[in-house]
Amino acid sequence: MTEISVRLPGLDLKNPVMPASGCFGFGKEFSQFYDLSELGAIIIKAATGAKRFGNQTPRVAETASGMLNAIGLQNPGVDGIIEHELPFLHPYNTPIIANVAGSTLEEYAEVANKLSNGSVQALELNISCPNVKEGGVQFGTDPELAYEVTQEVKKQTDLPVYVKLSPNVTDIVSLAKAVEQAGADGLSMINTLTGMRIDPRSRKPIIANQTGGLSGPAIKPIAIRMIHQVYKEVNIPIIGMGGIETADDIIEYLLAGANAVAIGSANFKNPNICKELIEQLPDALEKYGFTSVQEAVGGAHD
Amino acid sequence: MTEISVRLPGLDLKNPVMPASGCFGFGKEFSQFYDLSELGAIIIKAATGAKRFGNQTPRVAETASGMLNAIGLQNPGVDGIIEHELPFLHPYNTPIIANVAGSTLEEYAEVANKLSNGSVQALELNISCPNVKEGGVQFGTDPELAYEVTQEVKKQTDLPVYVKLSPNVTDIVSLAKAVEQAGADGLSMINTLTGMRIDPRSRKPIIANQTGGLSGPAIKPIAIRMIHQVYKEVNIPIIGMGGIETADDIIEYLLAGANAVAIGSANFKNPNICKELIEQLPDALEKYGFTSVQEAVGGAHD
Amino acid sequence: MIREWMKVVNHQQIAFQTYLLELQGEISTLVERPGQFVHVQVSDQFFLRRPVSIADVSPVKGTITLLYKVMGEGTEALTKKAVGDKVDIVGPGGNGFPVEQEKGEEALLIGGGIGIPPLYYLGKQLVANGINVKSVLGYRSKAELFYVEEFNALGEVQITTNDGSVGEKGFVTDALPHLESIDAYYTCGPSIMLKNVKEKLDGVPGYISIEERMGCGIGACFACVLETSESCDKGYVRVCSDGPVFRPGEVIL
Amino acid sequence: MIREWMKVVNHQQIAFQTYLLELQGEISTLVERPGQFVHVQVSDQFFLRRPVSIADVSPVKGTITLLYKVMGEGTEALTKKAVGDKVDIVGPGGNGFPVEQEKGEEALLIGGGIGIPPLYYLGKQLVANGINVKSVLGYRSKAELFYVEEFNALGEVQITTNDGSVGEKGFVTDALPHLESIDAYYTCGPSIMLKNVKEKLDGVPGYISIEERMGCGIGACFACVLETSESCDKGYVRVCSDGPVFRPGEVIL
Ligand SMILES: Cc1cc2nc3c(=O)[nH]c(=O)nc-3n(C[C@H](O)[C@H](O)[C@H](O)COP(=O)(O)OP(=O)(O)OC[C@H]3O[C@@H](n4cnc5c(N)ncnc54)[C@H](O)[C@@H]3O)c2cc1C
Ligand SMILES: Cc1cc2nc3c(=O)[nH]c(=O)nc-3n(C[C@H](O)[C@H](O)[C@H](O)COP(=O)(O)OP(=O)(O)OC[C@H]3O[C@@H](n4cnc5c(N)ncnc54)[C@H](O)[C@@H]3O)c2cc1C
Ligand SMILES: Cc1cc2nc3c(=O)[nH]c(=O)nc-3n(C[C@H](O)[C@H](O)[C@H](O)COP(=O)(O)O)c2cc1C
Ligand SMILES: Cc1cc2nc3c(=O)[nH]c(=O)nc-3n(C[C@H](O)[C@H](O)[C@H](O)COP(=O)(O)O)c2cc1C
Ligand code: FES
Ligand code: FES
Repeated sequence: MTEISVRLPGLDLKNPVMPASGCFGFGKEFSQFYDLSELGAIIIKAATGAKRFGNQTPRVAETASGMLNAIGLQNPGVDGIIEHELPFLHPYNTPIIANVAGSTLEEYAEVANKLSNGSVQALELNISCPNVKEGGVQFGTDPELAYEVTQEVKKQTDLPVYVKLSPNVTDIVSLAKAVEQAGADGLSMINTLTGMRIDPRSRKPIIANQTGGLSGPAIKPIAIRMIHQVYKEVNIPIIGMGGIETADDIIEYLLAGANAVAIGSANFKNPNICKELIEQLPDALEKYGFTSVQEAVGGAHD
Repeated sequence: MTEISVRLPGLDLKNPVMPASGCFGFGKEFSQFYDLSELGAIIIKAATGAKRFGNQTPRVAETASGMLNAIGLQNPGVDGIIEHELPFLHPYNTPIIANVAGSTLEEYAEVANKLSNGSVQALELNISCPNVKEGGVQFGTDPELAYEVTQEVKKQTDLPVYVKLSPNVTDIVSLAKAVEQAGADGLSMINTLTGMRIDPRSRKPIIANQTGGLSGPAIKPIAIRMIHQVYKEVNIPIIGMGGIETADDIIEYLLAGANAVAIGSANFKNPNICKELIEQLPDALEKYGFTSVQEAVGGAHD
Repeated sequence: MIREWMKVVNHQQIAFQTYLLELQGEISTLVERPGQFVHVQVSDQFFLRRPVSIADVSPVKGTITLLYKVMGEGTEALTKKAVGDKVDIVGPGGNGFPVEQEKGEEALLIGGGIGIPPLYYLGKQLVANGINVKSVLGYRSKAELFYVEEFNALGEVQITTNDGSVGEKGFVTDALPHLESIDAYYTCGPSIMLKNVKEKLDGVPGYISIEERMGCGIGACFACVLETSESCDKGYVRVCSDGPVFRPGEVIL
Repeated sequence: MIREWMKVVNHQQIAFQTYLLELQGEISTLVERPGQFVHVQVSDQFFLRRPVSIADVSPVKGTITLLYKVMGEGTEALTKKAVGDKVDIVGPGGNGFPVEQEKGEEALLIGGGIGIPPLYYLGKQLVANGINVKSVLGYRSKAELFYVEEFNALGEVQITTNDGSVGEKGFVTDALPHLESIDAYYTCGPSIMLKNVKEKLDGVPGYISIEERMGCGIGACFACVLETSESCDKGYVRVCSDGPVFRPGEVIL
């Protein structure tokens, strides 16, 4: 029997597979396709203090083996999420991880604080959204700011805090170490890379916001490299993501050093992807000689 | 008649298409496929002071819409290149751009100096090679070092110097501005993004060097974004590259702000690619309503 | 909504760059309203699915019919599917047109180009419910005409073409019938057309089907969001799941 | 060397996960030596080409024959090509085996698994030149045997299998004939086999064909480089263009 359950700080996961933030809404739509209780966990769409409409459309564009998005953190606001969205998920037997976003330290603190009322099991601190004009990504590219916001959020909550790192940096390790020192319980890696596509007909960027975040298999080698780098330097677990589409991809992430994984834009291609990968994972682990997920974690390091 | 000739500092190009450094060797192999005089220019494989063997194999791996490489600057050394490789190219009616690499300021200076003996028409300063243990990429991630090495190389040569930027940075604009201030005549953007692939069977990175540089269409949106960002902030021309495979791709680069383009790993897929794109470019420009390459440059900016 | 590999049972060119694709599978039994769409995965080479309206449903054959125009690489690659091939489809998606008019009322269908397809299945249902259907169909030129016969079978049809090569020269808005007789209109086409139709038919009850670039196509990613015009509580709607059909007053075009 | 869309004229499975693919085109007229390879673009979904040895050439039919084994996604996708399809090929690449032995001499071919194919075309040419050919062919098991008949037609054949299901149990190095009679050997197979063969046949003139991951496949990218053992001036060779065939003393295995 291949053991696929995983224990992370504050989270007992029946398997290491969860949908990534922003690619699964608040779960309702995907519940038409399968029972959400099958998921290791659910990471919900980013929450901000007040409700946000987000950017103009078009908000998505296709790229080679990937896509750009610039949703712009559209969400009903943390109160709206707690009141209207989370009750739908509570009956399911799967932990909820809330993605916390903001433009200021105060907003992050407020959102984290409000979500710590028992409605979710963990926080994912989004200091890496490239698609909003202010806040978000600055916190994720400067180790000092990253330290500060992590520390502040930790003060506001008893929940485990996973800090989601931006790949748009020169030195991912210094970011990871800064948030570890600030008390992060884990890392989420990686958010999207900032990209652009231009339509030769209109002579304009396809995305109304001009730039968008690149996701999909195109970025997988970058995510694997960053996780491999960071794994050696920190002592907190990593939730890995970026372009996962197959059970072999999951094993590549585990070997690089991820303890669990999130599936993002692949949910758009195949709405059943999370469920299917969970089903395929035990056989894939066995094929490569592993008896558990844990055994594969960090296996590519000497 | 669509005008595809392009004037860059020190370079009169009959068209804006050239093979990218490291993807075309020193031209000999591709001369079996077509007449190299058709090329806008040729950027040759990196030159270092002494000859280098490079990294262990495997040195390449396939990725989704791209590849990783970690050649490790294998080359016969600057003297060997001048003596044994360049004479083959001289009879062709196309400018040669030499890619200058090194581990120290002194090595860069030496290589630039030696190449300024009339054997090439321009230098491309490679401060962005992610595949060597020391030197190379540090110069490309720290604006002060980038400034220093550019200034030093400019002192050594009368040739125009195009500085090749690394995309593995938080702030590409500050790098671009630093080298512009140091006297760079132009920019080359972008080099590869550092990535990794792990083989689940061997449980090891596929590339012997562990990490490699990601190239191909996967990185095109990142290159386009960076060129679009930098174009607004500098007053020197840009040679754009990263994942170009079609004439439409070239137009996307021009619109973002590139004045000319280089074709890298696509040469491996289709050894005739540069020639074919040069043939297709006039029609593509016309299709989108341009009468010259110059007219399209920066067209995606308001 | 399900994901299914549907079988191609008919695929043919019906006009300039315009194709009819008939697909067999369970999704055909799940269609609830005209104006719904399916999300088509053209091949592994494309990262995003393509939304295409359901133009007709055959409960007998267990098929849906799509009418699509080649607009770029995805629809170009779609033309390569052969009868017998399986195509990866998610659907049916969205809330379509309501078919709630009273027997004997007059309905006006206004379609532009590749916005025409969903109106066909709608028209069939309206006629089946005893509603009188008139259609105004706009095409670029004679070569692009399709489904004119089919619409003729539903009721009176007025054609416009941009170049006047057939029917009236101009736009659909130049050829609208006497409006006094119309109880409701239903429209789909390029956004500039929708805007003009909305203005011209101000006051007449109507339904507008809107296109927007999509990510998930099921309401989860917020890619396809439109601002709502009135004091709608949420301030936005998702084209893929709240639409693609909206009331003219509901959204800002 | 050229790039060409070659036509599939024969494609069949010949053993467990092993296929014969016969391709028609101009490249067949450009092959200079056995041991050369072609670089196969399986489809747009793969960024890199796959090197595959030329196992045979038919000047009459204008074809080359490839024998390949499914080892991963690329070769798996290659099995889907149907007769009549066109495949994007660059070739012929590399320097193959020399065919310079004297009439009447003895040649020993030593092939392991999917290293066997290039030895077939080599054997044919050696025999045509009046050289006596013996072959030792190693396979994993009986199910994986291919081209045994064909090699039998060239001369004496000794088979080994890892599991002993046919021929001698063990490796090719366990079944080498009396070496006194051998004037030269030619080998291709997994690198561990090449290493053992090289040691065991130390002193006998030989030629070794080597595999390495490739980028360009034409000598321009330095992906496939091997360190040379002797005081070779350059210090390295490129498998794709200087090889894939080397003298045993030339390179470090
Ligand atoms: C609800 C809905 C129903 C539709 N019904 C039909 C139909 O019945 N027949 C038909 O021919 N077309 C229909 N379309 C338009 C169709 O989706 C686009 O023409 C198609 O996606 C173009 O894909 P492409 O790869 O050929 O073009 P490209 O321009 O290469 O596509 C690039 C990307 O942009 C998206 N895109 C481009 N144009 C549109 C568009 N107009 N709407 C949404 N996304 C777009 C593509 O899906 C893809 O992700 C519909 C669109 C929507 C939103
Ligand atoms: C000169 C030469 C001649 C060859 N001749 C034959 C032949 O006649 N028949 C045959 O079946 N195989 C031959 N091979 C091996 C063949 O190239 C690989 O089996 C094939 O590339 C595997 O591709 P894949 O996509 O199935 O495997 P994957 O493992 O998915 O391939 C991933 C990447 O690794 C490369 N790769 C994997 N294995 C090898 C290998 N052994 N050598 C080089 N690159 C590799 C692939 O080309 C691809 O770029 C030869 C290799 C070389 C270098
Ligand atoms: C449409 C879309 C919306 C996203 N929204 C968020 C978000 O709200 N918060 C966040 O932390 N990440 C967001 N992401 C990033 C994903 O969670 C994930 O980190 C990234 O897409 C890489 O994974 P993938 O390649 O599997 O998609 C979004 C991604 C996409 C494609
Ligand atoms: C095999 C290989 C070798 C390369 N060697 C060099 C090099 O020596 N110097 C350099 O500046 N860039 C080198 N590059 C980077 C390319 O010049 C180019 O910047 C990059 O590959 C992006 O372009 P592409 O996507 O078209 O390949 C190399 C790239 C590849 C794939
Ligand atoms: S496309 Fe995802 S919400 Fe509409
Ligand atoms: S594969 Fe490029 S040099 Fe051999």
